[in-house]
Amino acid sequence: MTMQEDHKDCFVLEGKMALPNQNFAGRLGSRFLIAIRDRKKIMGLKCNPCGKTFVPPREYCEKCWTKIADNWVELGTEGELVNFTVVRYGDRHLPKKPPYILGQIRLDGADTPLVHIVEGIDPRDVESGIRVKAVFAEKTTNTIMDIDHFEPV
Amino acid sequence: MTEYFGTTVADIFATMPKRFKPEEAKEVDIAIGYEATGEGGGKWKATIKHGTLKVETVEGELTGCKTTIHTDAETFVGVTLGKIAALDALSSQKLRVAGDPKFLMLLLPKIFTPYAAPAKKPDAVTARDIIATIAERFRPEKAEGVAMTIGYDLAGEGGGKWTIVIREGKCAVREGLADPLTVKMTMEAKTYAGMMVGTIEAVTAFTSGQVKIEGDMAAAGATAKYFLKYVVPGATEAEELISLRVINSIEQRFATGPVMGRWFAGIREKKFLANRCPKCGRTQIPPREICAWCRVRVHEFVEVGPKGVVTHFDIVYFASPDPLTGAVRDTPYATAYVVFDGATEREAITLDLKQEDIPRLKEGARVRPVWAEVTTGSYRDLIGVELDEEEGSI
Amino acid sequence: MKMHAKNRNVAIIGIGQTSLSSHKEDQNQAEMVHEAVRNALADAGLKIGDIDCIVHGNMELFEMQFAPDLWHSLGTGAYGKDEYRITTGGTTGATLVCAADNLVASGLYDTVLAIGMEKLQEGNTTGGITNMADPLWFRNLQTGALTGTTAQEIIDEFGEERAKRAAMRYRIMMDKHAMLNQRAHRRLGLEYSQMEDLMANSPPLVGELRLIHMCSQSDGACAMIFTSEEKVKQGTKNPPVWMRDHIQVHREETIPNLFGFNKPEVTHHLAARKLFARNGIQDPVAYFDVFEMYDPSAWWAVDWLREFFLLTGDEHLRMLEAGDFDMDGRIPINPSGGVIASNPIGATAMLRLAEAALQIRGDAGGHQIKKEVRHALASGFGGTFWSVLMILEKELNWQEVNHD
Amino acid sequence: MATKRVAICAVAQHKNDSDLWHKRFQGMLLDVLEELQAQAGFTFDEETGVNTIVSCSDDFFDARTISNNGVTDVLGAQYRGEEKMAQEGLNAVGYAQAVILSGYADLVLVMGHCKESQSESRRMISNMGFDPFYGRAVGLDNLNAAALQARAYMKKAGLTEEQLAGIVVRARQLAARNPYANAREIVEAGKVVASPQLCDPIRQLHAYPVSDGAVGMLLASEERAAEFTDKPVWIAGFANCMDSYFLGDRDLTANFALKQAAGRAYRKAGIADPRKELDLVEVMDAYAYQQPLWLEGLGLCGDGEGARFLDQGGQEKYRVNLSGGMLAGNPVIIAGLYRAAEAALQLKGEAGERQVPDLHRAVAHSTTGAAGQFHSVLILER
Repeated sequence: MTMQEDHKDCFVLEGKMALPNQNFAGRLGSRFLIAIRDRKKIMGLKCNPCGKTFVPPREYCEKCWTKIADNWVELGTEGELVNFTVVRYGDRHLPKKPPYILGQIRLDGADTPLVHIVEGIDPRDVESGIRVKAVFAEKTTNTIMDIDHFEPV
Repeated sequence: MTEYFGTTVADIFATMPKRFKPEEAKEVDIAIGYEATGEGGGKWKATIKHGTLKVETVEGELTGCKTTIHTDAETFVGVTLGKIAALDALSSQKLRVAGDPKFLMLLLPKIFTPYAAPAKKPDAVTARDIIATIAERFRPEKAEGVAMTIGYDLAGEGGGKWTIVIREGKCAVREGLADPLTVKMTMEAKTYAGMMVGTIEAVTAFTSGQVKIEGDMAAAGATAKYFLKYVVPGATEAEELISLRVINSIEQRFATGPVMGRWFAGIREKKFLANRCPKCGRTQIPPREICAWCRVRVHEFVEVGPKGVVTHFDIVYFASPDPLTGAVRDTPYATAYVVFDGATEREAITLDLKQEDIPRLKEGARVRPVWAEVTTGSYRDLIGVELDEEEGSI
Repeated sequence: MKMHAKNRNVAIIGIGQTSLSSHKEDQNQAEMVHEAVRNALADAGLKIGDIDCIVHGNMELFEMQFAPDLWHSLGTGAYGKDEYRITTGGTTGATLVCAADNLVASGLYDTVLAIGMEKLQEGNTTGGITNMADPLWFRNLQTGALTGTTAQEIIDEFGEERAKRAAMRYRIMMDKHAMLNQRAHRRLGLEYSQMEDLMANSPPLVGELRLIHMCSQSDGACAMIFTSEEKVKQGTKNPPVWMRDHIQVHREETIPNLFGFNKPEVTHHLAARKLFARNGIQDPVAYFDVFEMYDPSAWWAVDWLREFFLLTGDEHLRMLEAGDFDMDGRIPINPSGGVIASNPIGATAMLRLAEAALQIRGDAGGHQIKKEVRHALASGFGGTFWSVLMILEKELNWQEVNHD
Repeated sequence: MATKRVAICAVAQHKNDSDLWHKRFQGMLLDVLEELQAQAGFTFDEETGVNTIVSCSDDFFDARTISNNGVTDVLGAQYRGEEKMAQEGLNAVGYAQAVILSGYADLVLVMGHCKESQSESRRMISNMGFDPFYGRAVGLDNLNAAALQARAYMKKAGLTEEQLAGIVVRARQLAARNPYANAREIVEAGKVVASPQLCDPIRQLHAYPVSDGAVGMLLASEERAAEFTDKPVWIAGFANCMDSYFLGDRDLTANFALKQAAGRAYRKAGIADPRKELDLVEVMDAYAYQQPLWLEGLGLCGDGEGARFLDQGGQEKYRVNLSGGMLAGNPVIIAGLYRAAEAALQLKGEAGERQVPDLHRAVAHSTTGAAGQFHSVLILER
């Protein structure tokens, strides 16, 4: 479109979209998060028919529709870094100052890798396949950030 | 006292000073009366001033209260515990507020932490059960270089004698008391279990002599940090359901475009510029790119007002909090639907009416704009309208 | 509007709801949605594999969840399936029904599961609604969906005493209906003897709109399963309920005109007039056996009964006063207790249709109306006076009217 | 009886721009509406005109609850039916097709808009697409999720930095001929390879630019299409598909959802072998690596063969993203709708300088969510 318009009256008003929220982890999510916060344990949920162990928690296996909400298994707090990126931009929603490593970590005993932050290694040296372990947060927030980060074993 | 939902009205008032948040109440100056009728009820008065709280029971009349809450004891407890929604109780008149109800809805949650019923006594848990979990609750990272033996001599049902050995980052539990021990603790098994599940305060138990400590007192005090807190298995009564409170905020750049831009250019000059549909002639205030009825682009601007007539109005008694600050404007306030002189029928604009004018506001009243001292070209330039009485047309 | 015969007929064969309440701390959003989905599948006797397509909707700024269907897929069962997310504010639940109807009728999908949800406890409802106003001018002036202008208009037209009694009679009637519905959120146990007290003492919100008149803020989800006539012929667990027709009417955003008094023709009236005309329904009060109406406040409800039933003068008040809208009246309104009792916004309009369908099936339980329900009407409301109206039938025997 | 086929009769695009600071989205949509009316001459008459509008916008990007509430008038939707597709806009075309096939309407206007420049950061918005406890908290957004996918895919397919640069260079060259594209400046491969890493391995120039835009289309039943165009483009098939939500549940390089969606769309269109039966492809390539990955998912080459496919001239053979694609800049909420618009223009023979001859059948693709959780596929034919 090639509408010619006069821009002389046009301007931009600065504003914001801001609303208060309260999010609920639910019973299942609370058990998972409290285990990390209070017991420093990472729990998975196992689907017996599929033979797969999932993390983060979910009520049922979406592949076979089996309810797995009670089938907790304890995972290791160590695992393998299977994939990663280096975050180099800075936005307000990011939990760390860039640059930092965001990785996919397959915990011992789990089939699905968990997305988390990897520290204690230079972004230039990181590679897939290294072993990492969870470092739990001193100051807890009731989210997955109660694991502060993972670091090489 | 009669319990509702396992709690008495008196419990709630007894914990009020503990739940009070003085830093949130610095600006507050209010006396709130409570009258809970029925079994277990009574009258209380809470006076909040200069960040202090005084709670007293009242015999006879409740006097000197700015806001008074009347309800039956059961509803009072239910609302306090969140078992009954406050809005529902208020709607059904089971809970009545004399004075401004916004204090109940907005002020109280701000200056008090919520009442939490104490967890049910997990009677089923014995000292033996708890000792059995010690090794798995051990935190080796906290006990680096620690070497000690702790003896427990726990008398009564569920009790026994155990030795906990911490050495080289490992922890083991053995039946019986080893010799020597770094420290030995003797008490009733019930007392130990109570301290571990949180129904008995440890400091009280020590100071009252319920716990006897022999050996290294300092070492005894340090042991707690080597272990994770004991959690009662299947303690559904006290189950914690996690929630996060956040304010999600994203900065925005709202474009005016040429049409709203022109409106703001007018506002800066204290003029109302409507745009007029070339087909039906209606004046759009504020102006829009198109006339929705005729589906034609609207180019022509006409000045309307600045005075106008109120066709409808809303007197608002229950302001909602500003989602950002939680601040609530004074009530009542009025929004008037104003048709400016020269505007077409029904093309009203909603504007705030000056608060002092509310008692005299009527449909058909004439109003004039109240402008900000400095106009910059935004909605903030127009404070609202006030009654235009010089023309005597009210 | 040019209407063709439907490409094929569409029936509702499964209905699932969660309980409706002010709080659901034990479920996250996906889990709450899943509860409704499980219930709908169980009601239909189907497995998730029998569903071809999912339609999801809510208002994302209440929960502040961007593209929420992506996360909620953990509850909807959308994995591996076609999925659409269609929203229209308060009318969302009704729009989802229209969309499911269209998708099945089109022949593109045989069996479609529609899900409306809201977890209002997770957000700030009034702030969220205020956020619909134009940021340049009106956002600082609006207070959610609260207004007293309709009350004032009814008072101006019919006198203060009669108007106030009508609104309160409607409100108490709704509570009496809600008391019969185990799933309803607000069940207050009001009696007609409390009328004077409530009229005088219920805390005022805006003008004569009092707290007691206004709808609740609820958490909840509703799921419904739609399928084709061909599939129905292969057998269904419950009797099918037929989607006969639907209509949507939107109107421009301008806040002064938002709440109803700028009325060349009220959208509800326009929707009803067109829908009834093209379906050959001359007398809607006589034709329909029940009406589940989206009633955000008692004042609006009283006003809108006139619009939806194309009544004039004080006919609607006379009917209300005579008990015609009661559970055992001529045309019962909201046996479920309506929106005033329960309002999880993205699900609310779908709940109207779900409740109407349960009435046709005779499965409404405690709030089932006594007489046989063969023809039902349901409405949705949202946006700046947007209207959706839907007709449900027990039998597949209506006459095609005004089609080419 | 209802219609058997649905036609796209008219297409209008607003030029994409990095910052249309001088326009409200209402103004952008009105330009599109007027352009559509000028092309097709339809009305909003109650008997014979448009009575149903399927809009597409997003509450987060518009920063307003019920985003379609702000645009009812400029959609022509006053006293008419309107539904908002709250997913990416290609789904609006798919849904509008269903509305016509159902018999409910014989004309549907599809109208989408988005101003990405309005908000502080589109990444902050996509962060809110993650659940609050496991995804949002760890800072996941659509960029860093894509970067995880990019690394996995580059490894699997052997995709090189040079090939990524080639994708960007080609996109810009093609965009230079598309007057509606946002990023139309030619770039050289060296500049792409040297552009700073944004989120490894995604570099600044591998990512689509922030864009503002609007698109509209008029769809009609087979019986009525001729009233509005003598070059109708027919919808032959549409399908979409949802993948698992958690990134860890997916093989990020497997294209599960896209293969499902494409398979279903091809079946509806009667396509047995897409490699033989498609003449033109428009994919939603928000990041350079996605172009070969999605081409694999569409079945134009085998799994893990995307990189080789580029070297063998696959892009030219299937006329991939002649518009410049999303890398030349479209807002994410309607990028697929732009894909459909471009494919339709090519089939109509109205694509101006970017027009190619001998087209019969085209595919338009879109994706939503992190690392392609959801995909949609539309098949158009002449």
